[in-house]
Amino acid sequence: MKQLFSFKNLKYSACVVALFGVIQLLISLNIFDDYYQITIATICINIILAVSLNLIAGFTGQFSLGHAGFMSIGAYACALITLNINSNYSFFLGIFVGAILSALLGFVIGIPTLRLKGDYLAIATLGMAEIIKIIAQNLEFTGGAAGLSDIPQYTNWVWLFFFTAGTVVVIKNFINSSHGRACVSIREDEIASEVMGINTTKYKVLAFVIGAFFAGIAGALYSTYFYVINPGLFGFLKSVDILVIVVIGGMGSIRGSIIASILLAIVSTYLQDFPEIRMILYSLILVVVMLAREFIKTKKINLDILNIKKYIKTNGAR
Amino acid sequence: MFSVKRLSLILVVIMLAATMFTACSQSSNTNSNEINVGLNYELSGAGATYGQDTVDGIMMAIDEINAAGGVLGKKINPIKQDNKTDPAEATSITTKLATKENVVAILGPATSGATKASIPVAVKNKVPLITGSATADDITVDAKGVKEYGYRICFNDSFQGTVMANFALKNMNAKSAVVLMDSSSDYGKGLAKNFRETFTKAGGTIVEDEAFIKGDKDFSAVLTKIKDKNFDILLISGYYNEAGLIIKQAKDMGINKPILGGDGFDSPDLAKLAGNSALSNVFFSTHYSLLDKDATVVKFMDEFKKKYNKDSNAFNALGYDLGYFIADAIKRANSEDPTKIKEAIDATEGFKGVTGKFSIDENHNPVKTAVVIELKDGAQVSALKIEP
Amino acid sequence: MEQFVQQLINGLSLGSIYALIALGYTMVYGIVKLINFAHGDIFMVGAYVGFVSITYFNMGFFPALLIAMLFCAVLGVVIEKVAYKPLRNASRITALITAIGVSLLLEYVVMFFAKAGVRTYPENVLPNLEMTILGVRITFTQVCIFAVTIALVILLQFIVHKTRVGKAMRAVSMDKDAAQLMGINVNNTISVTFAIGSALAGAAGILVGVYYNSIDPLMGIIPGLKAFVAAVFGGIGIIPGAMIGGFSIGAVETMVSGYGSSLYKDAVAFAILILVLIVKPSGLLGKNTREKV
Amino acid sequence: MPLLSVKNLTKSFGGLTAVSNANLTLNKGELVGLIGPNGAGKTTVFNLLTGVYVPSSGSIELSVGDNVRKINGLKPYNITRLGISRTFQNIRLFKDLTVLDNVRIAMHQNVKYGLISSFFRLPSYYREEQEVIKKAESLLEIFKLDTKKNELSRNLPYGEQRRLEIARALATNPSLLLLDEPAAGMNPNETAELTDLIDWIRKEFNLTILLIEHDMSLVMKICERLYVLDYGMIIAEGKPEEIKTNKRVIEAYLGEEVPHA
Repeated sequence: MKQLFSFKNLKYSACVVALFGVIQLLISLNIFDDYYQITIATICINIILAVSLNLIAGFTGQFSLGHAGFMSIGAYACALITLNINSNYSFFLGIFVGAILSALLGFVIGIPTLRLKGDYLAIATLGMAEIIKIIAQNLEFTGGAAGLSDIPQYTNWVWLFFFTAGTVVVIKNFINSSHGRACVSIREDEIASEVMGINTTKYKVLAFVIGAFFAGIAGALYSTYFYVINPGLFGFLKSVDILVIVVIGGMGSIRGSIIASILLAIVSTYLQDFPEIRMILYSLILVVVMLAREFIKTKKINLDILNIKKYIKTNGAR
Repeated sequence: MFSVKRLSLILVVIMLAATMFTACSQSSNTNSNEINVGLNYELSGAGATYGQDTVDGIMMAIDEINAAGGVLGKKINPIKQDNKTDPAEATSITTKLATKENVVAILGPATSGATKASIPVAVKNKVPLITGSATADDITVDAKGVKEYGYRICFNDSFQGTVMANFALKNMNAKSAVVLMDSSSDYGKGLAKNFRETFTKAGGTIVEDEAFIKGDKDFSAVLTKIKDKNFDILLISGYYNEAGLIIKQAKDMGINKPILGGDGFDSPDLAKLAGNSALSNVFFSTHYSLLDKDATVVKFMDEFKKKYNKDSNAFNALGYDLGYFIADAIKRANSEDPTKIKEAIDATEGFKGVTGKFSIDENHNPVKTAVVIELKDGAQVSALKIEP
Repeated sequence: MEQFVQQLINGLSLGSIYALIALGYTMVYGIVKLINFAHGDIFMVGAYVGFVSITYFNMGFFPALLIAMLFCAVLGVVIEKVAYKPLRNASRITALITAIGVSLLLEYVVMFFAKAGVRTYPENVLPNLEMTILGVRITFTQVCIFAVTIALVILLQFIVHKTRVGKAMRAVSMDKDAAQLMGINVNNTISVTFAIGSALAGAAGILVGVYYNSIDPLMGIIPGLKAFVAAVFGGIGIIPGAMIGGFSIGAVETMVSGYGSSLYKDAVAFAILILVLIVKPSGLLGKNTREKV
Repeated sequence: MPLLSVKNLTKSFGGLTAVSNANLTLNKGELVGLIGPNGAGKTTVFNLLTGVYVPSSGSIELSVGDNVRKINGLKPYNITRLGISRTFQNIRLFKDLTVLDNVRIAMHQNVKYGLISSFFRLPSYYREEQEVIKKAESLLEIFKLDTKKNELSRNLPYGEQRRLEIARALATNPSLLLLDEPAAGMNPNETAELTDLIDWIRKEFNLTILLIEHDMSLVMKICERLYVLDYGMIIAEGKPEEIKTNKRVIEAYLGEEVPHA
């Protein structure tokens, strides 16, 4: 119990509360007007998506290209519930059901596909997300290609913050627990991990399920914020967008995912002012960032090599 | 560890500063000599074709208007934004246009999904939003009532679907139909749905219900399947991009049944894709006919060709009308107040555009005549007006 | 039966296109282990180059085909040198994201210059002939597509198995470092691979333009994805596998449209892919490799 | 009752038989060596014992408490839970994790708190995590790695990586420890140190150890019994002195590497 109130925890909690307070203040002073609030909503939803994908791809090392598929399950479930059940609790029911259904799907899909590795897993999850999209396109109750519209806007800044902070805290806690370490060990060396007593299948599926759960929440928030969802939104490119955030922020770095979500949202708002060449600039930035990151990284490796040389020099050759 | 923390802190500070900076810089760019009109369009992504085409039309109209002195003595300043065919992005852009750019009205988006996401924002900010091509029935009115600030100047799906079904039943004596729809667009699905309903209610049968998705190029499988079926007409519910290919492949395969469609067919590209020889016995509903020799239409087509070096299509024409439509509303409102402009739009009576003469009804839809055009060897040979 | 054969023919001509694109995917994957998502867009660029050559320079089909292949080969090499080479030792996911960036870049640069709308190839680039054998209709264009695909695959097999370059390619795909030690110029070999793969995609682009008569800047996304599915299906990195995969996906698609519901043709293709992966993760012709412990 | 008894163990990959009809018995507390020329199938035996490979035929029985459990066909993590742990010939640490994490991961099976506790850091999380850290640190102390507990394991020098791997294996709380060439790549000093360490942990942790090693000085010094494997078959078994003079063994090693003892 003592550790719960440790200095570090208190400091983090204080930061979170302060961040909420500052933004809340800016909103109530109308410095953050509607437009910034939409940007903030996008950021929050992207953070949830990126952090949950990071759990799967960055921490557990399972390369998934189908995260948008899970998001769509949450979005559709929550939209259908809020559209059809008129109650004060339908929003929470929607989020809950959306997240659970998404997690369930993660479980059902995870068990067979997680036997695959690397690129094969990526293409299988991509196929899975495409199948979900096509099914949503052709079902009557999901509104077909038009999707669902006039979804009541329940999501507001407070809920966005609550769920985003909640996602980050829960996933961070998970990573720093024995269960989370089991997941990370799979990324590091699957065979060694299994020999060290870890049921790798269970933990891969678990990471998948937890990731899907939070992607479902993100989808639910999306649908109850942006009024409209349709299958086209949850295609391959959406999965890629999420992956881009995770990779730019750094695989296995929650902080990185958060920062990348914010940065990309800001870049995107800047690019709005260049409507004709928006996508050209975006793709250029993407390529340049990836190349620059690698450039810096190799420089660092070079430095490490120098260090090793130095190390050998000072300790004598073996 | 420590340095990473410090770095992220610095980043956050920079970002906050950057955000503030944009907040300040943007509020200052209102120019009192110009009237800002927002263009919220699909310039990239799956709907880019429709967005870009509509914007071409709008820009041409606005250039003409400005060259003629503008409205209320001021130039119209189009503020163009790309919504990437993404409803969330469309919402963001609508908000930006309404709150940051001080626009008096927003034109667009072109696709129904993005439009549906934008209208609640327009309503919230009390800025009229007019779309030229979102055809879903529930764009302007749904179970909860009329969307206060949402308008369109194109047909809705149920109107066109009904028009084509009645045309098939009455003018062609069709008893059975094959429906081939674009299942990836709500236009395709909406049109097909309404056609199906009207057609079967009047005793017709749908022999086969098939679908394709945007971007498909090979329809031989589906066409082979329906080739030997017994039916009177084939409805292609989709845009010219795929319809042109379907018509070509169908005729190549020897399917000579009449082919019906909606205003999605209305593009010179249809003939290019299908080939003139294949474009016979094809009927589609649209806004205007080239046979009319209407002065506005002829002038528009000539000027458009001159300006963009290509033939105009329905999206260009609807965009062009959007430009004049909003200018007309501003003029009649005699004000730059969005609410006054909204009232002027409500009161639109007999607006004369390229796509016809229309008024705005209480459901914020245009009341205009549809024309069913028959194509023979790629050319329009007859036009039948159908009153709403 | 007649209909079945007709559908099979339809499937084969569609499959030829997938096969041509899949070959490039598989070669590049085989040698640098990169899912080159820009490959579908090189296919698109090929279609546009063909369009320009035929419409503005009044070239015939074969000169245009050559130009498109050449242009795409150069484009492929440039992309490799500029965007992928610096990432050769980076994590696979970094390279993948870069490939996606390049893909978007190609799409939107072409869209910027050519606009988003469709462009149409002139009619009669190839003679508009067709024949009917026992009620089954085959067009000259279909024959051409099939023939060009088969010819290119045979040529490719010849290059890979009978030439020095091909030997180098196989060596590099097995072990880059060892190949380097054996005196093989790894950089050149990789460039050649990109050039050949991209040229094949360019060929597919112009064939699509001629066959379907319609091209647009985003036309590469879906065929690219499906071709990749085809490559994995047949066993990625294996040339005959890509061809078999391409034809299979084409056939599955037409059969599902023809006998099931066209609504679900893509879903079925992906479902089969997932099933194949689960049953035989390395694809139809792939060899299962065991990790050494 | 032997701790481990292996009967007629066979493993073939396609046409190649890597291990054929091997019989092996380990008594509690023994330190047994498994030697043989390169490619004889020693590591395959380890892989079979730990469930990384599934045997083609034969049986592996492990006594767990008072029961005897058949463990062939079980998943590696189940076998680890029953008390077999191992190191790898080509060091397989979790390279991008800290030394402490490497050990903590191996203690996973002893952690009882559930997912909910880990999500919300309930008291059980803190209680058990603290225990895990304490145990892990004391283990690291034994291997003289406690000062480096926060370093990434990839940054450790080679010898320390080997030691860490043993520490990690011990963290699973095994009754049987399989060491795959623990002295590979070490200099004589390090090897001697390691030899003492292995001997010490055996007593301290009450272990039975099966050891693959090429370094005969180490093998001869600490092993009580040896099995010799050649072409997947056990060709000899006995005390080190006996093995040293065994004709078949010498033949097997001829042309390869004569045991220098």
